[in-house]
Amino acid sequence: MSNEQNNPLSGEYIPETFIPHTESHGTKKLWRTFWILSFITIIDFVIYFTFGPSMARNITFVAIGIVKAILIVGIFMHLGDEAKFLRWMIVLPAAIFLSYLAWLLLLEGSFVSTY
Amino acid sequence: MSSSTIQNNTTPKEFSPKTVIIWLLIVASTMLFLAFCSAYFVHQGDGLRNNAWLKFDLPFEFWLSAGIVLISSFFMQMAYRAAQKDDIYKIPSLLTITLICGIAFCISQFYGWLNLMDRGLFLSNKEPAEISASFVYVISAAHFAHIIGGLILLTVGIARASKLQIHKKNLVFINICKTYWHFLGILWILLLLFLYFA
Amino acid sequence: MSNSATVSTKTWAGGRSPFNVSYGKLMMWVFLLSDAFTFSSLLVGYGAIRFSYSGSATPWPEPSTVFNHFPFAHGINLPLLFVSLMTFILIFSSVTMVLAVEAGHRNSKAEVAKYMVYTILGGAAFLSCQAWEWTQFIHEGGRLDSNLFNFTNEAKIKADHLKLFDHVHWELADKQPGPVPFASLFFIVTGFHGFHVLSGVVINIVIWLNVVRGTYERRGHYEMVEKVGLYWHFVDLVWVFVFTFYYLI
Amino acid sequence: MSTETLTATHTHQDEHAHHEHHEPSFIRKYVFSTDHKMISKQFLITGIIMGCLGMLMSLLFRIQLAWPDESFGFLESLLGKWAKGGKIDPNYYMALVTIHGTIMVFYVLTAGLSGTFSNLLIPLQVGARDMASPFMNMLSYWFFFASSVVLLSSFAVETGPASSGWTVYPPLSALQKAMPGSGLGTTLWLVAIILFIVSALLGGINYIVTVLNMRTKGMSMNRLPLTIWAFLLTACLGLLSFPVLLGAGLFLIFDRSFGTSFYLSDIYLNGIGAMTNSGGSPIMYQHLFWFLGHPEVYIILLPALGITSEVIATNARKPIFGYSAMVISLLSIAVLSFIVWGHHMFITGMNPFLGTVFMYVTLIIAVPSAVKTFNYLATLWKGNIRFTPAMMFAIGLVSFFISGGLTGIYLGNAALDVQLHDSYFVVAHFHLVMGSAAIFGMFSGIYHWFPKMFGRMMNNTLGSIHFWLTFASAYMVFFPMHFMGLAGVPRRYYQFSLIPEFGIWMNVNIFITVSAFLGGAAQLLFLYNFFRSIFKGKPATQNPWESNTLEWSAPIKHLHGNWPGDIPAVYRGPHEYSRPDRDLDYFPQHEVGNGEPVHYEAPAETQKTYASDNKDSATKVFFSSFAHLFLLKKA
Repeated sequence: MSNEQNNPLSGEYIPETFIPHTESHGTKKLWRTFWILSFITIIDFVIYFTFGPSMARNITFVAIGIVKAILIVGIFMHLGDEAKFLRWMIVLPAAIFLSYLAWLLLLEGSFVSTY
Repeated sequence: MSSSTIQNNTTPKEFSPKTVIIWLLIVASTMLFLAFCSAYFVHQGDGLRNNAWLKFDLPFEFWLSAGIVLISSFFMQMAYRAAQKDDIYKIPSLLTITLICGIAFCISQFYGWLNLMDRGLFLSNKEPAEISASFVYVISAAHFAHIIGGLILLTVGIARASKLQIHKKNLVFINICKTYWHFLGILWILLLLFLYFA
Repeated sequence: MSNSATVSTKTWAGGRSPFNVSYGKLMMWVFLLSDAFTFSSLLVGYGAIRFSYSGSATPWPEPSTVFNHFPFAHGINLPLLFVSLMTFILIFSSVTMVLAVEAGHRNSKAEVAKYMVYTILGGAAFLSCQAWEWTQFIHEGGRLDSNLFNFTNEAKIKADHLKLFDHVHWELADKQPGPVPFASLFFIVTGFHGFHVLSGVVINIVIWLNVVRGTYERRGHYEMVEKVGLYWHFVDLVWVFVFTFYYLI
Repeated sequence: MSTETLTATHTHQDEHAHHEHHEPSFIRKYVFSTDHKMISKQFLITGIIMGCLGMLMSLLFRIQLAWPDESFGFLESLLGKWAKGGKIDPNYYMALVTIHGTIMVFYVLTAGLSGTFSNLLIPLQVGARDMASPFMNMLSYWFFFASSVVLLSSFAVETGPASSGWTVYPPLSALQKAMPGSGLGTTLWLVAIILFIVSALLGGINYIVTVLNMRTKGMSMNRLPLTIWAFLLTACLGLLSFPVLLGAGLFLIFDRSFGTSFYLSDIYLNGIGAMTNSGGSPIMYQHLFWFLGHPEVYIILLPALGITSEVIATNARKPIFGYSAMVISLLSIAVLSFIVWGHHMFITGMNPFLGTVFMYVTLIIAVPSAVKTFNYLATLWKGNIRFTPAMMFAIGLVSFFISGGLTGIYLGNAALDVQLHDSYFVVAHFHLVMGSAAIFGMFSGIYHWFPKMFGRMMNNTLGSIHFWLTFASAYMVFFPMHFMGLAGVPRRYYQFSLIPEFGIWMNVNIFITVSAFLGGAAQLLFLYNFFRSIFKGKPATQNPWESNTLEWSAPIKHLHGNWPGDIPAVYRGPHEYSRPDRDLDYFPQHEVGNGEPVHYEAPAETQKTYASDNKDSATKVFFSSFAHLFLLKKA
């Protein structure tokens, strides 16, 4: 393993971890993701106009949103191809702390409405 | 990939430090439940002296749970046997059935509490006599919390078994699962008998 | 404390990146993680305020009754159609961006430049759509500090002019206004997102110029494109949640 | 990853080392420097200046608290119209309290402490030439500098600086006319804080990436000095919590200046009537603020704990007791700090259920904190202790950490907090545990790494006197406050002589103020020692404390790129002191040892799973196992 990337002082350098791929990853997967995303968005609308507002519908929307997020982060941003630790380093803090914050603040919000 | 590496690298480590940890945990939670039971006795003694001790029937769902937990223990044992016999392709499904039984147990406990509440027995009651109901809630909830831990353990076990990491030469994890799960089953039955007879 | 001097070369042993990514890309990821927290604080604040309106006398409006306009289709009720168009534009620009990154992996300068142009156009289109939507929203009575929906035009002009108290608004409109935070949160959440899109477009243009001038070709790799790509997808990701929480729920 | 590639890399390093650097200009070298060592000095000196200002402010309002009815002529000549007749104006008193808190929390103990030592130590201790992005590092300092200037400029505003407390709660901060400081002063405060957030994020991203990505060969995560672990986790805390403050600040700015009502509702104002806003809740600001605010406490404390671990291990000539326990407790403190913010808000009228949740998770923090304390004591136990000033300050930190931390357990109880909230008990608690403890960590770090920063030694005698005076005065100032708080004396009150019930505390207040002046005088000693030693101190040897860590292997004279030749590789953990098989009682991380050849350990063969010839994915195995169970499929 090269130490080159330990050395930001040396002007133009190629990080050894970024080796240009000669072969194509293929764009098929990317386009397929695009169509899936579009399709899921259409499903969003279908659900919106077929069911009345309810908590179940909201949960469905959030679930669909999370699926979309996974597709974007995992495939478009290639997080799915990164090292396992990096994946969890990015996903876990956000998932844990933000859901905790959201949970408590929503409880707080509904509490405000009752007093 | 050859069989020789397998034999060289993986030696049976049935009695690993992790097993000791689970036994320590079991001892610790046994102490917890012993503490609950002795507190129960003390309060019962006081209550009976002052005629302030409500006797009531345990919800039948609790007995149902006991049945479920027996069934799940049976499947757990089957999974362990499968691992011992290197029948590795059966382990995930057997563990999953155990897990489903565990979830059913949780649901049954939940309905048991609803049953108690329907009868006007709550966790916190105004009447001093109804402290016996509070005890039933606390004891069953503490056991419930342990079951949740067991479910997590089982989930990890299923994931590992699906990666074919549980087999004849690597029984540590399934041993832990088995020990803990049987402990939970026995514990629930003992607690139930205690609450019934005490 | 072994006696032999051993240098390990395992993943985490130092002397290399444990994730096999360059520091620049890791920095971008870490920044995006923190930016996700910024957006989440805005969205969670929105959620708390919205929940505090449950059971209130001024219920939170149904999004489809507010966002039901489309350019050149005046007076026709087309609920959520425009915002779906915006979503598609953003998803499309995201896929062109990832195609540019993929072309960068193959060191294909022409393709990178081409796809980046598409991406920039998509970003610009999104921004224009947002500008139109804001205009429409303001026209209908959305204000940062008040909610003038259901107001007649004269009443709106009067209210804007006088900056009157809310209960006076009610008399003017003879109707009860919707919750004020509905409008202000709309401007702040979509505005903060739009600001990100805008900066994304600017960065994309800079990078595109570098691509065209062959900076990255000389450098031997198109990692810079990949980094701005991460940012661009993040903007798309945020839109997914803004769309879900603001328009759908 | 084989041996060949490892050796092959040396060529590039050598090239770099012999590459001629032309001497940079003065501005490039000292002002807009991208060198992490220079940036760390800039952070330190700015931090010290801000610290002096913060302390002066505290002395001013201590005068008011001790002698509320007397007037002092010098105050008028010092503060002008804010101390007409020699008595501090009540509004200005609030402003002093606010800016004292802001400066101490953000500018001294966040930027001054973690900015200085993260910058100095991360590249040197992990073995990197510089930060991942030196340019962003420079920006980080200059955003911090701009932020300091903006904050201090609010003293030049006619209506005075922000005065709603360092937490700037709405509605005091959201209504421009709530009090004099709520106008331009609070606007400047918000601008300063947003600049500060940018600085903290730029710095934090750099620290994290440098630690993760740029460690030298052999510097595995379990060989990192505990300082680096602490800085890494501090940076993570800042990275995830400051953005939330940014969101909160954004809402607040819109409330203040654009008439929105996120934190305002139709509250009734005396003399004005009901406000026109509707729908907001000030408690939401508190939630968002304390989502930053609580991790911020640990952003302050963790670097101090890291420095202490290093200093105690070095000066007790013993390995730190329980290295992995220390790391795990740091980690768990970091994680827990994100989920406990609500214990600052027990009596705000938030949802009582939240109070329960927050109380339980808060009390859990006592566990890792206790682990750290016991490990420090166990490290000191039977150590061959060298009482350098750095060591004394480190032990002082442990003392404050215990005495201030214990009161935290009281305050974490929702029921007790009803009595103790917003009283001097709280003041005493956080000044001991995060104020004094973190300042002591900072002093410890300054005394310990001064030779590394400036190539000279500080005077030990002056350092010892400084320690004892500061230690005694800190306890004399903050300890009596516990009793005041228990008796119900509220914080941030201007004039206790107006409340007869608090008359019994008058003498205690005078005692505290006199002690505070003693503490202030002690810092003059430090300033003299510090600035004199920069120019006239005894020249330092390369490794004055006989320490193991990598920074002492770099030459005394600072080089751009830290090491003249290759970056040294690392062969062992950071704490191998007093090894029985060594003549010297220390064993530097980079030293090869008794002449044995360097052996590059090839990565171990990946563990063969039992059925590694199976190509099926886990999902497939999982589903097919049901078929196996029902004998639909043969294995």
